[in-house]
Amino acid sequence: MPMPDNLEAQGLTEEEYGRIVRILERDPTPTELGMFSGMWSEHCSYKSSRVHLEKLPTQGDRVLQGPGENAGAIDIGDGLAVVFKMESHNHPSFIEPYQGAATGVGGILRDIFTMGARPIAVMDSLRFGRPEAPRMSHLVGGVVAGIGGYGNCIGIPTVGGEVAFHSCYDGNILVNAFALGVVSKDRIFRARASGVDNPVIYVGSSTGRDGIHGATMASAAFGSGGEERRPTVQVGDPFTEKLLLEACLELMRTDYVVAIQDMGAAGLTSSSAEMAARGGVGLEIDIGKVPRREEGMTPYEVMLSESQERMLLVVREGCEEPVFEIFHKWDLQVELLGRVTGDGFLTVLDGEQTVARIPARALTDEAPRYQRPTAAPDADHPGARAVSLSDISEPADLGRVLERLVTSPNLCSRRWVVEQYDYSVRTNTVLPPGGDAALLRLKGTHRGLAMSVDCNARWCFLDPKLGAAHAVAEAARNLSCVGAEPVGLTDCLNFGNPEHPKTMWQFEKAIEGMAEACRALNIPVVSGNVSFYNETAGQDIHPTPMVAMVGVMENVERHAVSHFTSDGDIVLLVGETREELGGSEYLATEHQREQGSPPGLDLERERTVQEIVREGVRRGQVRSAHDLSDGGLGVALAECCITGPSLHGADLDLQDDLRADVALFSESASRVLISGSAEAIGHLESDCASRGIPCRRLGKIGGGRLRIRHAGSLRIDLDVAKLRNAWSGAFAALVGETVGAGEGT
Amino acid sequence: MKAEVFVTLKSGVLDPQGKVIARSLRALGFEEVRDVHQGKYMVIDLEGVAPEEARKRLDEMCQKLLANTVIENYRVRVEGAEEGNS
Amino acid sequence: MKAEVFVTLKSGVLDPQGKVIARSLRALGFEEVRDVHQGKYMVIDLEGVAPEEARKRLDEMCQKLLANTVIENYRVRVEGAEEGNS
Amino acid sequence: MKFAVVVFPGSNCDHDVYYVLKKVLNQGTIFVWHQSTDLCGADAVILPGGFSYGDYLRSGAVARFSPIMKAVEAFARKGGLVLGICNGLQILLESGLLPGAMLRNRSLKFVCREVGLRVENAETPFTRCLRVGDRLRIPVAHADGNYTADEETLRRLEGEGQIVLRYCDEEGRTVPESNPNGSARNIAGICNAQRNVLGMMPHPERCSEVVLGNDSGRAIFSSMIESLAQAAH
Ligand SMILES: Nc1ncnc2c1ncn2[C@@H]1O[C@H](COP(=O)(O)OP(=O)(O)O)[C@@H](O)[C@H]1O
Ligand SMILES: [Mg+2]
Repeated sequence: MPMPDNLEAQGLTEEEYGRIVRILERDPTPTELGMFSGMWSEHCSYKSSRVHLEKLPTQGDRVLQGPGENAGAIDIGDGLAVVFKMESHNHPSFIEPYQGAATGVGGILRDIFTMGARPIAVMDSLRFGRPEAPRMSHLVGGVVAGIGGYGNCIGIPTVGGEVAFHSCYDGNILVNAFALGVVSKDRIFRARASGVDNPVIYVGSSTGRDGIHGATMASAAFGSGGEERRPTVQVGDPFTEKLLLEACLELMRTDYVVAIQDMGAAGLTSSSAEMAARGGVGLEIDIGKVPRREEGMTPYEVMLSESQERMLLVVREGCEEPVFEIFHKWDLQVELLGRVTGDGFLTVLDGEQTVARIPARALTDEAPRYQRPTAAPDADHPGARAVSLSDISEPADLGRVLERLVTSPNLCSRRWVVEQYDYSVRTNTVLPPGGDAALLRLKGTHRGLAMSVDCNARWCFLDPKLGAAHAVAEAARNLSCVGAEPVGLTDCLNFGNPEHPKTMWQFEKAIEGMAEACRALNIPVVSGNVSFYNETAGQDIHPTPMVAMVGVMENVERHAVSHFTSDGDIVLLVGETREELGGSEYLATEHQREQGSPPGLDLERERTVQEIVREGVRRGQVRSAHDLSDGGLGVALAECCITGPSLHGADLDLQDDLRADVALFSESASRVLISGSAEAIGHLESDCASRGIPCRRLGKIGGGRLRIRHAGSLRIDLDVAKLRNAWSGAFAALVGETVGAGEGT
Repeated sequence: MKAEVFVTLKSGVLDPQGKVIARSLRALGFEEVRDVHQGKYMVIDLEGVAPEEARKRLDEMCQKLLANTVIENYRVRVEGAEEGNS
Repeated sequence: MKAEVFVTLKSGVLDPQGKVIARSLRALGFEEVRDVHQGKYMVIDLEGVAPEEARKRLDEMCQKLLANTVIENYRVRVEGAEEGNS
Repeated sequence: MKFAVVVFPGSNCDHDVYYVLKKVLNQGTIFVWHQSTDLCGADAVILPGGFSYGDYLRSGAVARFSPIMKAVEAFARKGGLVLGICNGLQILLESGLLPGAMLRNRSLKFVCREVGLRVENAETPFTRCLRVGDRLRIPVAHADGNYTADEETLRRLEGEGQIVLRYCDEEGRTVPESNPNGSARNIAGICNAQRNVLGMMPHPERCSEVVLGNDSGRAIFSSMIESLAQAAH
């Protein structure tokens, strides 16, 4: 077969084709070419990112499983492990927001339970374009409903996440889903086939033409007849996934399973090739036995379908019957596809006929790797344009500014989103969405498990290295605020087109920043995902390296909330505010500027501040702790007053020489706002003093107004009830909804 | 004037609801059921438009709101107008 | 053989979906919309039954499962049989 | 005392109720699989929340035909205690053990939120530890909780004291603003005329422990335990 003319549609270069021919020592069949195309795609092979990802620290005392399996695993004591990972479903969600987001949740959950862990939490990190951009309110509504639709139905709580809006996502939204499960640490399953002659088994939904590479399907080479052959949107079936989850966990309590992997991207091809390659064996499967939903599917289509809710297993020889029985009990389809072989080849039969025969490792380990060219930004990049206070006039009415910030798209209440998610099912949720980090209790222990996902993409755009380091620091700070010690993270690195040297530069720098912060804070990266090609019409998104971090605490009852709880308590600001308006929400919202360097980050200080906060919480001296991030001190104070179940006012004095707007809205890092009794605050002050961390008493909680003085004059004086109403209704208005009776409490 | 809109999944799109309904019908003893496709049915009251005009307007409504044309087909029937498909 | 089932809410039962759809259609400029009733539409493939028999069986299916007769009406159409209502 | 928690395909609050009954309240508790045809001698039955059969077609519509439901119906007819929570209530409605039906929430969206509930009848086996007018805070999490019935049924429910719980605000007023789903007369929970079958949309099992920040749901289970203990005497 000469070089096919549809190579480009397959996403392969001529060079890569040459490599395939060298590996096979012949021309590939159409099915084989499709399999290479799927496996060597950026999404499956990480060909542009791998050389950089190797710089991330992945080791640690608690690490049971680092990157390379379906998900990472961390030892949390008491014989238990947590298994977690995050993944993107950006492009499908832009096409069909409900199903795209729903299947994103479904996919990440399968990654968790294939490891033998019972999923207990989901988080979602979302980026949308400007609310007024075309289709945007439809996308927001659809994505949120889709995440809820899947997670709620399968009964796994969505306990946290993020939503932000920026014009760079107008044509390319981001939908990242995180899931976490718990498992006995000696019952972790892996996707490593072994044991020649062991049976290979298919379970779950039938295979249809869902999600097959569109351009390829349209090409003439595979066309025949006039039936509808367009790739179809993947539709999620959370009910079937719930059955699959329960059946798999039931099966994993036996000792029949040798290896198990879900069918994600590149479907049957990736699951079979990866299981074989990891185990250093071969697999022989007959796709004639694959349950199908549609007629006339070609081997190519069956091998590359991305139909959801399917798994591939290798079980011990002779155990077929009890294995089948478990799946039948749960009303699931199960088929014997073939056997493990000793030859290292992935051999695909269609009945009698061999349609593909490829060394399994050629599809995985031998995929190309590229050191793509990088290019630093131009000299006039906004990140290089320093912010000068003389260009920024100080607003007279800072109260109005604070109101506008608190009701702005990026800072207003996420209640509209969060209430569509079941966050309390499974009865582990101690701190629901709304605080700095979600907190779950772990049944059967006293432990608590905290999690948070963070990324300030504006900062990453202005300075990818510093911005990515901040993402790690902020996620850790969020965990520390509730009292948990960070133990590991997963990431989802959303970037533009890797063939643009500027994108690759951003990627390289972001990895450096993350790696540096992870090392300094001693937090390993145990899993992750890269999503490139987030661009429309040549315009790349802001680099958005999402960081989802997990923390543990010994005693879940010793935690802090993020909002004020008690009138009369003292408010203490730990950390130092500097003149750092670069990349701030204030600068963007009030002054329409997106420029300057993000705040500096002293990782040593960051670690110390976090330790002080954690220790304070552990000693029970901290009633509330809130991390300062977007919107700075002003917004954090407002949040402390209005986000709790009861409203609180406060009387405060900034006691700061900085200009008032800087003192209020600078986003300097490593700061935490704490409240507690006078005595408790005294202890914290001495902790700070002895460890060289600046801190300052701002005032007292009480009354119905938030009053903030600066340099002797009252600069902010707001009714907290009014502020809360404005804050809590703003999101519905963004998506074009009015709050009706009964929906507004 | 009364109009009817029928929305169904495109062929090839997974229909989890239809699957469950078919299975439970069979479990209830209706073994003759081979397959079920679940769709939506809307009855729309219109006023002040002529049938042929209404037909066009309904088509627009389906495109814009009533059907998700990425995964669904629709069919419209207006009293006194010819039937039309997506 | 193909059969169609239409399930609609009984008159007098509040139809939250229909109301919201009507409101959104008007907001999109379709002012001619007076009212929308949202229902279900099922297409059922049958085999091995004659049309009139199928008609009866479908009636049973609706009574038992496909419609909740506390709040819903149904209508059945079978290729080659007369139409029937609940 | 033995509680049976029925597990339908798609139930997802089964473990939550089990945990409260067994680990928090130390009651004998078993799971009963939907294919089973008897209740293994249970003294009370819980139909848990979740999405039985994905809530496809209508919530509860398919589950009501599960083999176990015949046993549940017989048990209820003989006066056995049956508590349906959320999807459990939807199954009770579909199977005719309680009157009325569920519509989609008025907002058309899933709603997960802690709501206020007013106790309207404390003379049921499920509320005997409470008093009329007591206010509970219990989470709801559902898309189809908009209870409806014809006027006559509603009047009868009201007249016979079968409305057990209503959504209310912080002052205990059952106003529209406190209704999370649009249900008729702010109904959150109803029982049958004999008082031995209760269905409620809110999830008491999610707020029965102090560590979760709220244990006001425990009163429902404690009431059941007390009623059973008394009946055993
Ligand atoms: N998409 C979402 N899904 C679930 N929870 C969310 C989502 N977006 C925001 N939240 C929750 O709202 C709260 C505020 O979010 P955010 O402003 O990002 O917090 P922070 O700045 O402390 O990281 C957090 O508790 C977060 O988990
Ligand atoms: Mg954040």
